[in-house]
Amino acid sequence: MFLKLEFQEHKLSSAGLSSATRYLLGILITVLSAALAFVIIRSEKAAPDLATLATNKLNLSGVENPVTAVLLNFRSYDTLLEIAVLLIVAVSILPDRLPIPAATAKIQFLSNMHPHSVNPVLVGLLKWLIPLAIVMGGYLLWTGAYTPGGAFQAGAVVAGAGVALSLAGHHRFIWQTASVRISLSLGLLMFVMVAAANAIITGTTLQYPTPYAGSFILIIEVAATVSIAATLLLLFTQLKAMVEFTMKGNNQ
Amino acid sequence: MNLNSLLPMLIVLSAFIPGLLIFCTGEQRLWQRRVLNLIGNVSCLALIGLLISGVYAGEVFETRLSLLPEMDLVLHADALSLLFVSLSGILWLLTTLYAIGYLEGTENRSRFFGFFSLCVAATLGIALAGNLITFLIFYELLTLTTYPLVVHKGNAASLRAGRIYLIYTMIGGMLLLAGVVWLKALTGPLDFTATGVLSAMPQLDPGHLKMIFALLIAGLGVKAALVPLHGWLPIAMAAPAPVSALLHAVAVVKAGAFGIIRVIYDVYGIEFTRDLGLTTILAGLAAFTIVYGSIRALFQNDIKKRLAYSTVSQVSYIALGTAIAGPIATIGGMVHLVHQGVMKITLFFCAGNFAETLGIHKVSDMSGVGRRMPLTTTAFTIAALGMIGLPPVAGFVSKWYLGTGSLEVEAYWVLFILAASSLLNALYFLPMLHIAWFKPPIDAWPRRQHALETHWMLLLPPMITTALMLAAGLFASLSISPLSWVELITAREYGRALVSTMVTVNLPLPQLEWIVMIPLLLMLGLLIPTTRRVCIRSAPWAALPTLLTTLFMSPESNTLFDQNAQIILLLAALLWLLAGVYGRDYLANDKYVFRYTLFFLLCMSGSFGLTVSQDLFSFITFFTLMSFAAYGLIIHSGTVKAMEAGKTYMQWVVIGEVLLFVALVGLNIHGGSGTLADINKSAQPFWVSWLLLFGFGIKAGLLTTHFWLPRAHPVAPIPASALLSGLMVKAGLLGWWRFLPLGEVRLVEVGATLITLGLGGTFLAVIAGIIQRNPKTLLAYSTISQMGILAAGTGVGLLMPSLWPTLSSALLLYAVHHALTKSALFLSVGFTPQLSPNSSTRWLLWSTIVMLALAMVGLPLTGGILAKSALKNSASELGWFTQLLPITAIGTTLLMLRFIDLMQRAGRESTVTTTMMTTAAVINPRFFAYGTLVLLAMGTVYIIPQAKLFTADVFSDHALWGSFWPVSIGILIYLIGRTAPARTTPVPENSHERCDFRHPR
Amino acid sequence: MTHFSIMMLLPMTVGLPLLAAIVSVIINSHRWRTSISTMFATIQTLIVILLLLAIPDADGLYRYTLGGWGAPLGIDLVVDGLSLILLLTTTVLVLVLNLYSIWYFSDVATSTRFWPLWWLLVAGLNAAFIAADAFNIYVALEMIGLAAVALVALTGTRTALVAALRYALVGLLGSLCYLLGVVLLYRAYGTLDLAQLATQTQASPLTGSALCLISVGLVLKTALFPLHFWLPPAHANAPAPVSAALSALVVKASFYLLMRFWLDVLNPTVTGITANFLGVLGAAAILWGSFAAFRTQRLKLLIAYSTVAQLGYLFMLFPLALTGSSPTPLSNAAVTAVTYFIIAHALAKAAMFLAAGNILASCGHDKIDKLQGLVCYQPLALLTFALAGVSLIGLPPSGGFIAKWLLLNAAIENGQWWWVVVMLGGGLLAAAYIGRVINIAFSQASTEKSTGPMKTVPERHSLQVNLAMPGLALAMLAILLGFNAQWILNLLEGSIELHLANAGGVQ
Amino acid sequence: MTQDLLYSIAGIVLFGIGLFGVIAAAHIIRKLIAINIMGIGVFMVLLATARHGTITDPLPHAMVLTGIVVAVAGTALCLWLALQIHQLDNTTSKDQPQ
Amino acid sequence: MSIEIAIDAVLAGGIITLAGLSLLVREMFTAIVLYVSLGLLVTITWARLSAWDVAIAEAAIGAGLTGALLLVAWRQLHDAAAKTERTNHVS
Repeated sequence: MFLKLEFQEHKLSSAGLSSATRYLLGILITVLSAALAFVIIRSEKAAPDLATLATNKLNLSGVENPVTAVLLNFRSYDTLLEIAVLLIVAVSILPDRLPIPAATAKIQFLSNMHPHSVNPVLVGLLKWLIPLAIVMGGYLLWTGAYTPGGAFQAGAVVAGAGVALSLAGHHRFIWQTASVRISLSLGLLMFVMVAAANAIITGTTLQYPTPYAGSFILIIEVAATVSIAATLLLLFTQLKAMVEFTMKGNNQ
Repeated sequence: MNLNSLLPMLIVLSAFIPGLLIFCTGEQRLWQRRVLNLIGNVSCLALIGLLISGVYAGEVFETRLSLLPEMDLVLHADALSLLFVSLSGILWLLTTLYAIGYLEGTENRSRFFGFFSLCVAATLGIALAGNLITFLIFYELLTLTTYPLVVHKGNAASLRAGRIYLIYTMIGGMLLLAGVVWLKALTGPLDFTATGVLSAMPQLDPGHLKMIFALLIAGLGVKAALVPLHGWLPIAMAAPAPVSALLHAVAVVKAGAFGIIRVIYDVYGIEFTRDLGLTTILAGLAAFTIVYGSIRALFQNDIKKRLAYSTVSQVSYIALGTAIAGPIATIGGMVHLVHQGVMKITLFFCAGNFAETLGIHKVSDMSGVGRRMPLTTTAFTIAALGMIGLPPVAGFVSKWYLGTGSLEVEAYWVLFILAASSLLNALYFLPMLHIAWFKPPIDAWPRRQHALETHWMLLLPPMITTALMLAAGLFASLSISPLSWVELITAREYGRALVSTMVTVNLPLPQLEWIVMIPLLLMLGLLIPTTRRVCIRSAPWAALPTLLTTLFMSPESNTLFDQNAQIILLLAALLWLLAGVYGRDYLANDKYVFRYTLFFLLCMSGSFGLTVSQDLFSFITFFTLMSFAAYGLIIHSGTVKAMEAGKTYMQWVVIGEVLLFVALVGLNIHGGSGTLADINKSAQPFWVSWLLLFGFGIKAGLLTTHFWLPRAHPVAPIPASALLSGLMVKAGLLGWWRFLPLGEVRLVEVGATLITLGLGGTFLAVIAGIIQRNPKTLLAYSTISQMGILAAGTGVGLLMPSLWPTLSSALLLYAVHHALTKSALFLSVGFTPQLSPNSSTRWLLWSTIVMLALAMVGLPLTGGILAKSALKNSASELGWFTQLLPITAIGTTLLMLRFIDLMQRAGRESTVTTTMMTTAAVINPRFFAYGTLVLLAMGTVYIIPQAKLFTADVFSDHALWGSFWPVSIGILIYLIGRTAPARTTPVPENSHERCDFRHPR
Repeated sequence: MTHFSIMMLLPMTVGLPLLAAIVSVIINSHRWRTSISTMFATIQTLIVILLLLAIPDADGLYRYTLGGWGAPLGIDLVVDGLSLILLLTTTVLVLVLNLYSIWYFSDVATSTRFWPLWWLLVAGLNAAFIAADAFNIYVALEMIGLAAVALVALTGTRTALVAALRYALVGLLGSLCYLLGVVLLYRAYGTLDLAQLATQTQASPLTGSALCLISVGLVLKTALFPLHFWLPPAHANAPAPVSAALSALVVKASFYLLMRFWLDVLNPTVTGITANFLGVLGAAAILWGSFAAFRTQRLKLLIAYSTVAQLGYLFMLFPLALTGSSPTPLSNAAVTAVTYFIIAHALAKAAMFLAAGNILASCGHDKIDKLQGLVCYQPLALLTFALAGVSLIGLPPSGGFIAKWLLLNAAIENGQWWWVVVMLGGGLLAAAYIGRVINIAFSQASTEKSTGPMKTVPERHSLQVNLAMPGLALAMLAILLGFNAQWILNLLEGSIELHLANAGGVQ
Repeated sequence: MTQDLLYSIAGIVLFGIGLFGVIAAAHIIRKLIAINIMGIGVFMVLLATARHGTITDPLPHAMVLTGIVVAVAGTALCLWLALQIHQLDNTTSKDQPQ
Repeated sequence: MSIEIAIDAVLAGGIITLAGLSLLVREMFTAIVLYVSLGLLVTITWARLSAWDVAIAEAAIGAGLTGALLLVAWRQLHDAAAKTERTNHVS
């Protein structure tokens, strides 16, 4: 099934499957899908007990947005593990070699570059875009407690700003610094800390003391936003950095 | 947890822990390793001793460790396990010793000894296993721990061996596992109990049980090397010698065999197994394996391979004995576990010694190794003879019990298997012995590096095991012997006390043991270089004490010892003494006088022993001893002719041994055991009589089984020929008299056959003898002729039991007469040079020869007439027989005349040195011995007590005439025949159809 | 207060590894990282042992309500004998592999990635073993899958990367199948809690489809026979401790979940035919995997194929436990057997991979044909390999033997003798491929073959005892497991039954 | 035909399309697209399930959010691996003289 | 209600078509672009299913970031492929 993997585009082959096999596969999948669809049509859907339950308990959760309540209170354990998943990817992609001397870094994780060609429009746009994105992120984070939005969305927006920054070619992120490692793991760290703190306070892990539920959730969300943003940015820049690295290698 | 529940575990650990520690020792830490080994060995043996004493006292030893619910690791000491445990413990010690010597200076010894100890630990575990699961665990552990030993050398052959070993044992293990799991699922925990677990569970489906049995036996059969699961064993020979020794003798194959015993007796229960009809199949398989293994062994030139196939064959005896399902056969099978172990380990030790010291790996390279490494070769010889099943080595005891046991349950076919196997064993072992002892070495041997023939550590273990197996055979009836122990086990397995013990060894007679011992002691003296010369000189005098004792012993003083026996013993002593004296002079300058003396003494011992023996076991032991030792005398000259003759002789001896073995087994089971006097001879079935007839007939030179005689007798040195023809052929006669129901039952067919063959031999031998050119060959034919008369006489006794009391005396007289005369005639051949026309002493010699010839034909005033008339009178009721007797005299006359003729011719042709012409040449011990014998031949018969019955008739006219006319007719015929030009070519001595088989090369 | 402390242990089995992962991300010193890891591994083992001691008081089943919400809304953690045994196996192996890795990953760059990923993998495993929520299992599976992929990629060679990529794709595909199944379940029953699902499930087309999808997903991750293609390269090309963990633990996690779904959660939907179908696939895996292991040229690949084969044995569970005349007692026997098998295989296989790692490190290659004389210069590694092999073949005395014994027993008692034949045949094949290696290892190093260009002269320095010991310890443990089966079985006794019984009780 | 059923069936179809793509496509990017399509299909069924007329179940929403993040993480990891392999291929092919 | 359903049906049909197309088109770049547009349609769908949180996340992460990642990766593979092809032509 996956015995053949290709990385070059110019071959339009099909995983080593003959056309007959492809047709058979197609028919098989069609039949199975149809059967599944049929089953879904014919079967009853369960009553929304859980939805009502969630709505009933929403006032205890410390937030007003039910999705956020589920994510960070009712089923916060899932989110904890999900952030761990992000950390996994971050750690495995995290580069271990410094592309340039760290001494040139202005901020700890950002260094200046002197690209050959600068797109002035983009640079101009960036000057507006980045603060806007950060404000936007903050807003999404804050509003997540009441209306749609939250750490993931906020992190994605912030990361988007970072992507734009790196696309502009002016700056380069340095992922080897301790601050990067901290910010990557900050979300998980805070989550685990909060869980531990809750265990001490309420006797049950991840059970926030009701009056402070909102605050705890906010703490987690802030930390998570940082981590998510850092991770997403890392993913993008690393893949892009690889392009540059390879291009350089090819040009030499 | 007290000591009783720890002891079995401790025994296993006593091998296991040293094994682990040895792994940790450095390669060069020789002494550390040795000490560890020794501590393990000694503590193991000590613990085993403790265990044995405890079990005797009736204590229960059991270590129980729970693995799973209803699945315990149980180490339990019962009688059966003790048997195997002590065997393993003792042989471990010896093998370790051997291995230390064997592996000196090689690599990876820590590994080797580590696994070695672990292997023994697994074996001990198998022995002590208290249920099938524990057994399985240790069984597999054994596979794993032996594998590194098999591949120890790391060359291509051992890797292949290891691979094949693993394939076989893994498959076996899986089958066993399947069986055990299945059984466990059906019945729950499977603790071994003496009468079987399953027999107490009637609700089980027999079909399932049969399939489980098949699985279990197939699994165990791999290690026990049952055909067709034996393939790994010969290939595993690539391992170092101590490993082979251990694999074959103790650990692996025995584990399989032991497992089969356990399954049949302690899991299924023997009677239950039999009821399921499983024993027959197993017995058939085992029987096939026995024969197949032997046949394959025949064609191996590699010593170790031959031994390996021998193991394949021999181990199945255990399975066979177990499967025959009678108590006696069980004893045979179980005791073979020990006996085969000791014997096979000896063989492998010796093979290892040959390989290690002299680089010998092939049978064909063993030429002359006996002279270079006499001790090792001796050990090898004894073990090989034991494997064939010759008494008194341990192997005989097992075979004896197997044979008897098979008769007990009327499985006659097993006897055929045993006979065939013994024959085949002889076929592949005896040539090896022959090559080792009697062939000259091919190349110069490597230089000696040790004071002894090899490293002492290599020599000591086989010596000890040889002593063990001899002891196990000789002292089988002692209460500490393996046999007694096995009898105890069997009694428990069958749930009842077994009264019958089959082998009672009453060493000849309490008072007469030394008669047998003196020659043997002298022989031992012969082996020591310092006393060798003295012993050679005094060899003949070993017979003197016997002579004197017999002479002055009153027969009535001992009821066991009848008059006939006394006379025969006297005769034997006389002949051995005189022939010995003659021979010492005759062979004074012979290169091989040492060897001659050795076999002479062995033969003497056997000859005395069989005469005075009081039970089956001793009889057959000494009979065998004599027969085999005579081989050395026959081939003494080392010429091609002698070798050929020796081969023929050996073939017939082996056939005879096998026939006799079967016959005596039959006699034993039907006639009871005990001393010869106690045996109920008349209860013997017909086939026993037939077997006895031909078995002893071979020795007695009976027509149709006589072929070896005219070839073997002439080629031996003259004194040996005299003994062979005079005395040793009489052993056959003695056998008939001892074991056939003479005077008790009328056996028409047997008797008639005996008469027919006897008389036929008498006449045909004359015809064959008369055309011979070699006087000794002629005399040999004469022996056949005369023995024919004796055989016919015995046949008459069978035909008419009422005649026997007198007939026996007559036959005795005839036998004594013939023995003396024929010996003297043979001795006379040695004086051929002095018969030349220009010799001054020729008249003296001629007169003695003529006297002897006259005595032979039975002319008046000689002993011959007494013998003949006695025979005629005692058989007077059988008219035609008495009519035929004079006609035999014609033949004898013809032969004697021809003999004189030949001697004359020989005397003429002989080249004579002047020193021989003088009278002084005659006045020497040789002539003295000869003269004495001549004198004795003339008159001794008359002084025998039995002669009184017949002396009156001798001097009657009728008798005189009756003795005279045949002689006259004989002379007439001879003179007529002599004038006719002799165109016929003589019957070659080997005219008979050759039934020899090739030496496997 | 006692209540509090014992309760806390359960979430700590996930929390601690996560904390360890975070610490090893943040700290940038090899020494600190390793010593903290060791400390965490030790604490984790202690926690599991404490849980083990506490479980009898809790009637064999233990539920922990995270966040205090309770099952349908919140997420619960659950532990019973079975999961506790798997937890224990995991922690013990983690402890040993942790020690091994300290010496194995001396390269700083690799070690920087290894330790966080390692601990995240452990957290995922523990999360999967104590999960009581279908969606939570999905996240845990993703954690395991992605961490495992990243760990495989640590080697950095092309083969390893391709293997990792393939593994990642399979993992994602499997997770999605699983997730769709969970979605269907949620659609039908409106809950994600396993215990609640167990009480509510009825045999319906939707549930059947869900079971199908879940099974396909999990089977894909467990690498059952026709879907095993990704496993050998991934397991064979990972660094030694990772290979060990993958074969010993990772595939077991998805199998454990499969077990839970088939025997417990979705049991009413299961039919004899489907159970037998899995059994047939398992049998095919045994035979094919063993055969492939026998044919392969590389040691680590051999061990990986051996894993494919050994996983086949696990699938014997389904026909043995779910078909037959009287399901309740039988299921217990088969479950016991398979659980024992999981432990035995985990220990043995981990030991084997560590031994192979040492061989690879000292020889510079792991071509089986060129391992002559291994017994002389790597005796400990070979001993480890052989001891582990003994257990894998199922020879007594070893954990593998007890496991196989129990399986065979279950099969015979069930009257399904055909599985007996397959299992015994598999044992023989295992003996064949292990014997092949050992046979070559025992042969003398061929000096006469040196006529050709000696490109692959192995650098035959003996590795430190440090590297040899963890593997040996595991192998010994695999053997010793055969001697002390009782207490593990006691723990297991009735765990599944209790789980079934208690499933309804929790609302 | 309700919205729920419509999107459920659409989700199943997407899942099928994605499955086909994963198996049948050879290129890694195409495979990843297919996997993401599968993911979208699953999410669609889940979100459709969340609709109960007026009431909307928040649980599936949270699950989908988690799923999306996991999917992007997996995709990123796969791409990263693919690029690494590619990089190795290029450097090795450059090293070897043609 | 029927209009609602019709919109949903069009949306679903569009999504399915885009999904099929993105797997069938020859050009990889087109496929990625199709996938990103698919993501946008899916965002709308999520909104229609009143899953606003998901819709935002899908737009930002599902379509946006995934698309960006795919494009970046594609560019690298494509450039390298073009390069090797060129070198092949030259040599």
